[in-house]
Amino acid sequence: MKLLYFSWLKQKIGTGEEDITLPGDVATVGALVDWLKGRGPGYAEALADLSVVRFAVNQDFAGLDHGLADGDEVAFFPPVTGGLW
Amino acid sequence: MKLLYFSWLKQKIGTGEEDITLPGDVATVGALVDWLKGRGPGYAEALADLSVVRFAVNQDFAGLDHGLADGDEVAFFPPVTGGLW
Amino acid sequence: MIRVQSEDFDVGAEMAAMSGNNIGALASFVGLVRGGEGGGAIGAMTLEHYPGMTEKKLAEIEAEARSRWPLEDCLVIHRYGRLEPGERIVLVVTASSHRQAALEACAFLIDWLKTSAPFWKYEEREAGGEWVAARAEDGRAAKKWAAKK
Amino acid sequence: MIRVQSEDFDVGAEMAAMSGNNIGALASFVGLVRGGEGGGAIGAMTLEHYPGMTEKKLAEIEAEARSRWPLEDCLVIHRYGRLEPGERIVLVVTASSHRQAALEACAFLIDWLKTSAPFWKYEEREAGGEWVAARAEDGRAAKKWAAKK
Repeated sequence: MKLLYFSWLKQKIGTGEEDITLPGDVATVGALVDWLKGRGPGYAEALADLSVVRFAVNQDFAGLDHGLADGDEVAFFPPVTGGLW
Repeated sequence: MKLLYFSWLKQKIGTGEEDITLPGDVATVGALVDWLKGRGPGYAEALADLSVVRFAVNQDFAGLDHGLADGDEVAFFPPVTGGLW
Repeated sequence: MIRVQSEDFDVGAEMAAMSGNNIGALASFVGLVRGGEGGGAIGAMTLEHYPGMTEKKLAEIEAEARSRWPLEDCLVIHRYGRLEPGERIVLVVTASSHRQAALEACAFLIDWLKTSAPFWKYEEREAGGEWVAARAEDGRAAKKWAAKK
Repeated sequence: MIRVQSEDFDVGAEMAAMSGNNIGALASFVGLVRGGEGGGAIGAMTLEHYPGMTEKKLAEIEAEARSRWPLEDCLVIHRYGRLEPGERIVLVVTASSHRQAALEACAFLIDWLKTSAPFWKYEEREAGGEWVAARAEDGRAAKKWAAKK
């Protein structure tokens, strides 16, 4: 499974992209978030306040209860900035 | 006094511009129209239906009762076409 | 700025030339001579105007737009003379720090130009040319701005 | 058509390349990096995006615009990467036989791009850079189109 991090999530986690093998008991985006938070302080900090984090599964917006399968592309990013010009 | 004719008024009258000396008893646009209609069939035809003729005195829209002075520029034209594109 | 000219204009160059200290939004509109609908051949047209009065009226409407919206810059170019299908007729460019001001001022100017710009259209047809009569229904769009005043 | 690119674009060339059999109206909008207000020095910014998803979202909104208005052609270009004040960020061009369709579709796309385009902005400041948080108030303009649907 490919994981992507953008903006300050990438900065805090220290990488923009990584490949993982989805653990057997991680079936949703929410469960994946919990599992990632246990991987280190950067993840824990980046994912501490989920009100400022958005998720996409296979390039479509997804909620915490969205189901996952190995081979999915899951992305984590802040709300879009808006007002760029 | 300079008189200008545009679009089909120019076509019917046969000229786009002429200089005249304002007759002493012609004090308004309406009186000028009546005087012009007596100058020939082209004028009479062009000015027969005033609902499709607009007037400008010194490049501002004017009504039939607008006053005239020698030296004014008076223009006769149809309503603007609109919907050009 | 307003210009009434027979020559074509360069949209990109005109937009690039807009000046202001804080332009965040540039809106533009180009009106073109339409091609034939349903395959009917449409000939060229010729636009006549009243030199002097046309410039005066365009300058008035530009001033009106600048008074209603906070524009950094504003340009209106209208062509006259003979124009073939596909050719550009009119250009409006508005520059502002805010998109809403640029978009609204552009739409306001376009509505006025479409309905009230002092031009007369002569259409070339197979059976000879013809001066085109005014379109009464075009007044509505311009009137909506009067109501908003 | 949509394009997500780091290179600048040529507004005039893009408008000239719009194709259709009956284009009478071309509306465009360019969003630029604003300069400083009140003389404050503003540094450059960097736009990050999600390659693949950004294109997908832009293509969706373009399809939405084409379904709502009778457009002959439609183009959206959005840049990413480092941009300095005065540089172009985004271009929308809409082509229609009618001015109203072109103007409304352009405003619709611009409102969406301003509020919902998937980009994240990193601002260069004197004390180091900073990721800019989302602006909550920007959602309103995009919502008005949902109500009109």
